[in-house]
Order: sequence, then structure tokens, then C-alpha cells
Amino acid sequence: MRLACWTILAAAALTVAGCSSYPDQAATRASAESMVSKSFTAPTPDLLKRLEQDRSQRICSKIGGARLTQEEAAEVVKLARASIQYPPSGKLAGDWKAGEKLAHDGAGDRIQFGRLEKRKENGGLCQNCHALAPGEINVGNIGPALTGYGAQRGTSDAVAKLTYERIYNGWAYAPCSNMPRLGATGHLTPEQIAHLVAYLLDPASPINRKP
Amino acid sequence: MAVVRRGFAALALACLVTPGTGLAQVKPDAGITIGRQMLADDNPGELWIEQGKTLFHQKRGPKSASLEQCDFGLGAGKLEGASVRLPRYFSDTDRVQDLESRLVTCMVELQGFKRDDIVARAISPAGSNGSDIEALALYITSRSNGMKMSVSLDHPKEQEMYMAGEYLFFRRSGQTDFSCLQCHGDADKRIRLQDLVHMTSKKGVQEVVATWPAYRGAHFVVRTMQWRLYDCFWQMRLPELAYASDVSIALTTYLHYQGNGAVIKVPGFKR
Amino acid sequence: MNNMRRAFLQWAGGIAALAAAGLLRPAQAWAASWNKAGFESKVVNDVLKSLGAANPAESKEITITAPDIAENGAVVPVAVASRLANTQQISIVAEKNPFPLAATFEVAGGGEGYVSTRIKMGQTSDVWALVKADGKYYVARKEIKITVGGCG
Amino acid sequence: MAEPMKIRAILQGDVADVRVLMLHPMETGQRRDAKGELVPLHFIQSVVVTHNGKTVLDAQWSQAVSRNPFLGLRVKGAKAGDRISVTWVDNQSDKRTDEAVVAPAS
Repeated sequence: MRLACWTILAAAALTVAGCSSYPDQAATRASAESMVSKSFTAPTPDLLKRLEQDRSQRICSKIGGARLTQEEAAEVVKLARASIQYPPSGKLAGDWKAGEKLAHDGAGDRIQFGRLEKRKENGGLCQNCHALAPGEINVGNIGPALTGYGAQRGTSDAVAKLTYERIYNGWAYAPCSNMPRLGATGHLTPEQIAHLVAYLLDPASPINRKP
Repeated sequence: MAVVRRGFAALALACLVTPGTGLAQVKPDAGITIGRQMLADDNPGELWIEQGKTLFHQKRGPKSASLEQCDFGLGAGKLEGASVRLPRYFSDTDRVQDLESRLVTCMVELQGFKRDDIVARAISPAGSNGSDIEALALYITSRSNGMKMSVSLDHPKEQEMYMAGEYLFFRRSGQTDFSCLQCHGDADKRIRLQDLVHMTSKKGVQEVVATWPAYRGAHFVVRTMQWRLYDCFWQMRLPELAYASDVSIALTTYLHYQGNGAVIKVPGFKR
Repeated sequence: MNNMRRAFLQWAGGIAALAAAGLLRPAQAWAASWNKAGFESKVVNDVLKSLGAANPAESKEITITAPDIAENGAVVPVAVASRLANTQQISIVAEKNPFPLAATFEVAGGGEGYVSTRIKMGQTSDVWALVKADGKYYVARKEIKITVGGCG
Repeated sequence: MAEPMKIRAILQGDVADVRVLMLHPMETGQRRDAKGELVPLHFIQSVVVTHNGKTVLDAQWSQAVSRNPFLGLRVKGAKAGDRISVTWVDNQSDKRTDEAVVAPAS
């Protein structure tokens, strides 16, 4: 649907602009990337590196949200698999209470008025996009509801591992999905992700409370 | 093993289908809309239109000049219908400019203000009385109220800006892996309780281009498109979008062109 | 209602700033009539006492129009309509605010029993519409949920 | 300095629907500014609305009324062309009066 919509829009744009003088993809990319390099400021130069795309992000930036080729999808999955690191302790499920707090924390690491938002740790951002415990109202819906996550799946090691990996780098399972690669990009630490796993799985966690 | 497979299948499915299926989601809409309507019906943003008008006609700056000689594309001082054709190419600067970057040009060239000073003050602190540019941008856009957005891409530089804007709309980067699409690519999505505009639909993008500048309830001031874009990049954990930068103008060109046909109605009211 | 809303988009004719002096009572007179005890009360009971409104009767003749969920606690729209005969006064009270009494409106002459405003609310709370009609006090309550807006 | 209000007064039958927007910080005295200093309590305490010179609403406000306040009311027995005047006074004795004419329903 989105693809079709995009195709129509592109066709319309081409008609208006006239094909002959229309910039090609490489030229557009070069001009846009040059704009990116000149349009942002940061308190320290290293923070400007955040604008640079890694290989996966480049593949996942299809105009119009167009479909990946099989090769592209396979490459993103492969890069994602290779990126996943586990906590040194080996424990994939931490403290659900710490996880609950993280899941409801949307702050950390933003840049405003020439300052980096420095905190002890970054928030997990979950609440922005996912429904969490039953009855919570102030939750987003960009991602699937996680209400009853553990109650439905159980608490086996396999479920814990899968859940951990989906948070660390979900592109290993769903290449280029909307879900940020929270561990792989360094937004969250392995320990924080283990807390989130516990929050999702633990039978005592509010997320698994009966509605 | 069976558990793993089932878990994986559930997750994979959840990524493919529209979220919200399967599990009951709280539907807060009904209890919220009445509040939104009550706020939008009486929009404090209206209070800034007069201020913008005064600022436009006042002799100000080191050169003690008004902005009446500023050309927003339809001739010096002609404001009716100017906003619906912006961004556009200006030969005097040899650039594609949106309303706000054009205002900066005029405040520098005609009034003698220093560019850095204007840009540093352009986005006002929340809870302040607002900036000159915010009031001016609202006043000038309000002179196109009731008119249809009609941005053209006739000039090669306008095409280039549009194409760059489109590319940037879908460009993912940073530690959240976001482009504009992640939040604005589907209908009926929210970040927490805040509705997100579906910008890849004609209706959604038209809603955007028709309602900025807008009064932002949480900030108690009028905000502009430049601020809207700046704030998105902030949430994306990216560096700060420079005011009136090419990236901001490219994205605005892309969105305004997509929104052609939208009937301007400012100030909008945003949460 | 839609027609009405559209009509409001057209500003009523000339709006003239007046030289205030002739029309204003002196500032001191205002301060004297301001219900200091009520506005400085920290619990609803003290607010009621300050108004002489102990034990107001529940009334279905009072309607509170407000969202069930407010996205921004700094701007919560609240409208109160009273169909009680001879409505004289309407107060808006946010039960769990540090100072619950937000506003009191004396309705006189041709004023209808209707006011609409926007208040700040620190947390989810019952909002009271306290109405004095024919010398007696009546009340209606509505819960308004406050969520922390924004993504921060 | 007090900025002008926006007043709309539209006739609906014989009732004027009056809507007023005011520009005022409505400081609670609890907020800190960018420098970390407390911003002093500063809020509108009184609002009086008159219809052809006769008081129809006499309001007392606390700092709990939102910044850039809104006031809506209905005035019975109004006609097109009637004068609606609104005056506010704040706790720092700043004040402002503006007037509008009741417009017929369109």
C-alpha cells in the first residue's frame, strides 16, 4: 500500500519536473549527504558522528519504505546477528523492577541548547511505542502491545534469549523494522537489556498481571 | 524448542501485522478529543498575530527599516499568498528558501541585524513571550489563511531541494535508528498518548502544512516548522538541526510539495 | 455548535483598548474582595468553609465539560454549566492540587450560569464544580486523569 | 506591559457567547527560570466582564488558572452592537481593559 502510494507520488513528481533534468539517485544522495554535513551542530565534534549511517542503516533507508531485496535482508540479518553481545554474567534476565523503571523512561542522550543530556543511564524508551502493563494509558502504539508478554510465552531460557536478542538488535529477526537496535547502537547496555527481559518475562512483573 | 518457535512466530507476526491486534489496547481517544477540541476552539496563538504585524511594519534594527521591502516571492511586501508558494528559489540569494530563512535574509539585509543573533534567538524558550521570528512567521502565514498550498518545483534548485528532502525523510541514523518514517509512516499511531501525523498520506501531510506555525500548549508560545523539525531530531538523539539550514529547507520543501492543495489555517493548536 | 464555532473564527468587530482608569475600581478594592482564605486553603474542606459552603448537595443540574484524560496538566479545559435557578456563583476546585480552589466566578445580572476556563492540575484528581444558587450550595464532580505529556 | 486581549462576542439568539484570550504568565511562584532562580508569584486575581457597562461576571482567580488564560461566558439579553468590556487586574497591580462589540450570528 505504502509502496504503491510512493510510486504514484514519484510518478507525479517526475511528470511535474520533467525527466530530463531530474537529478538521479546518486546525485540526490550526494547533495543530501552534503547538506547533512553542514546542517547540524553539536557540543563536541564526536557527537556529529551520530549523523553517519552504518551499513545496515543505509540499506534500511529505502525511499518510500520500499521492500528490501533478499540479498539486502540477508545482509542486515547477518550484520545484526554478529552484533549481539551478552552480559558478562551470562544472566539474560535481571531485575524486573529495574526493568520496569527503564521501560517507562524516555530520556537520556539528547542534545539541546549546545548540551548533551547526561544521565547515569539512558531510558529504555519502551513506553513511547508499546502498550505495557494492563490499564496503562500513557503508552504508544507504534510497536506491538507487550501486555502479558511473559504470561503468554513462559520464562524458558529460550524465550529469554530470543527476547534479549530482539531488544539488543531486533534486525536479526525483522531486518529494518521500526524497532531501534537498542543494544547494537549503544543506547542500552547488556545489563539494562537483561532488566527489560526480566520486566517482560517475570510472572511478578506488572506487565504479566491479569487485566 | 517448540516454545522458541512459537515465540518467534508470535514476534515475527507482530512485526508484520498492524500492532494492536491480538492484545487488547487501551483506547484513550474518546476522553481526550473533547479536551483537544476545547483548546483548539480558543487558540492563544491568535494573540501573536498582532505582534507579528507590528513587528513587520516597525522600523527596526541598525538600519532602522521595516520589513515592508522584503520580497517573499511575490514582490516587495506582498504577503497574501506568499506562504503557499514557499519554499521557493530566490535569485538574489541564489538559494531555495523557506519562510523563516527568507525572514532571516531580510532582517539581515534590510534591517542590518546580525545573522547569528537572529538565529540564536529564533526559537524562544518555552514559557517565554516568544521570538520576533515566531510572531512574524505566524503573521505572514496567516495572510495566506484560506488559500491552498501550491509549491512548485520548476526551478532546478527547487527540484534538487525536493529530492534531497525526500531522501532525508527516509534516512535512518543515530542510536534510535530513526528516520521520519518510523514515527510518521502509518495511520493512527501515537508516541505515548500523542497522536503522530501520518505523513506518507496526502491527508496527513496536508494537515501538517496547513497548521504551522502553531500554538504549542505545553510551551505556551507559537512554534514554527523550523522548531518542529528541530525537535524531532532532538528526540532522535541526533545533533542539533541548525536554524534555516539546508536540511530543514529540504525537508520543508518535500513536505510542502506533498501537501499541495492543503488550505492554510494558522495558527494551529498543538498539544 | 459547528456553525457557532465557525462564527467564532470571525472576530467580533473593532477591539479597542480603553483607558482603564474610568472603568476600574482601585487595585486595593480588588485585593479586599479576593478570597484569600479560600485560595490559600490546602484541603477542599477549608475551601468550603471559606465560602460558607459546608455540605453542598450533589446536583444533576450542574454539568462539567472537560476531558477524561488531559494530555497536558498545565492546560486543562474545564467548562461548568448550571441550570439551577438563580445561579449566583460558580467555583472550580481541583481536589488534589496544592491549593485546590482555582477560581470563583460571581455571576450577576445577565450572566448565564456558564463559565469556561483552563486550569493547571498537578495530578489525576476529582474536579469540583461548586455552585451557589438561591443562597444554597450544590456540587458536581468529575475525575480528570493527568498524563505526563511529551516523550521526555 | 500588559498585551491586548482577544475578545469575541457572537450572538446566539438573545445570548452573546463571549470568549476571551489573555496574554499573562500566571506564574505560580514555584517555577525556576533558566538560571535556577524562582520566578515570583505573578497571576491575574480579578476579571470583570461588563455588558453595556453593567457587570455580568466578577471572577476571582488563583495561580492555578493556566498561562495565557481563557475565559468563556454567556450573556443573556444581548443584541448585536452591544458593548462587552473585560478588565483584569493581577497581583502586581498590573491591569488591562479591552472591549468588543457583539457581532450577529453569521
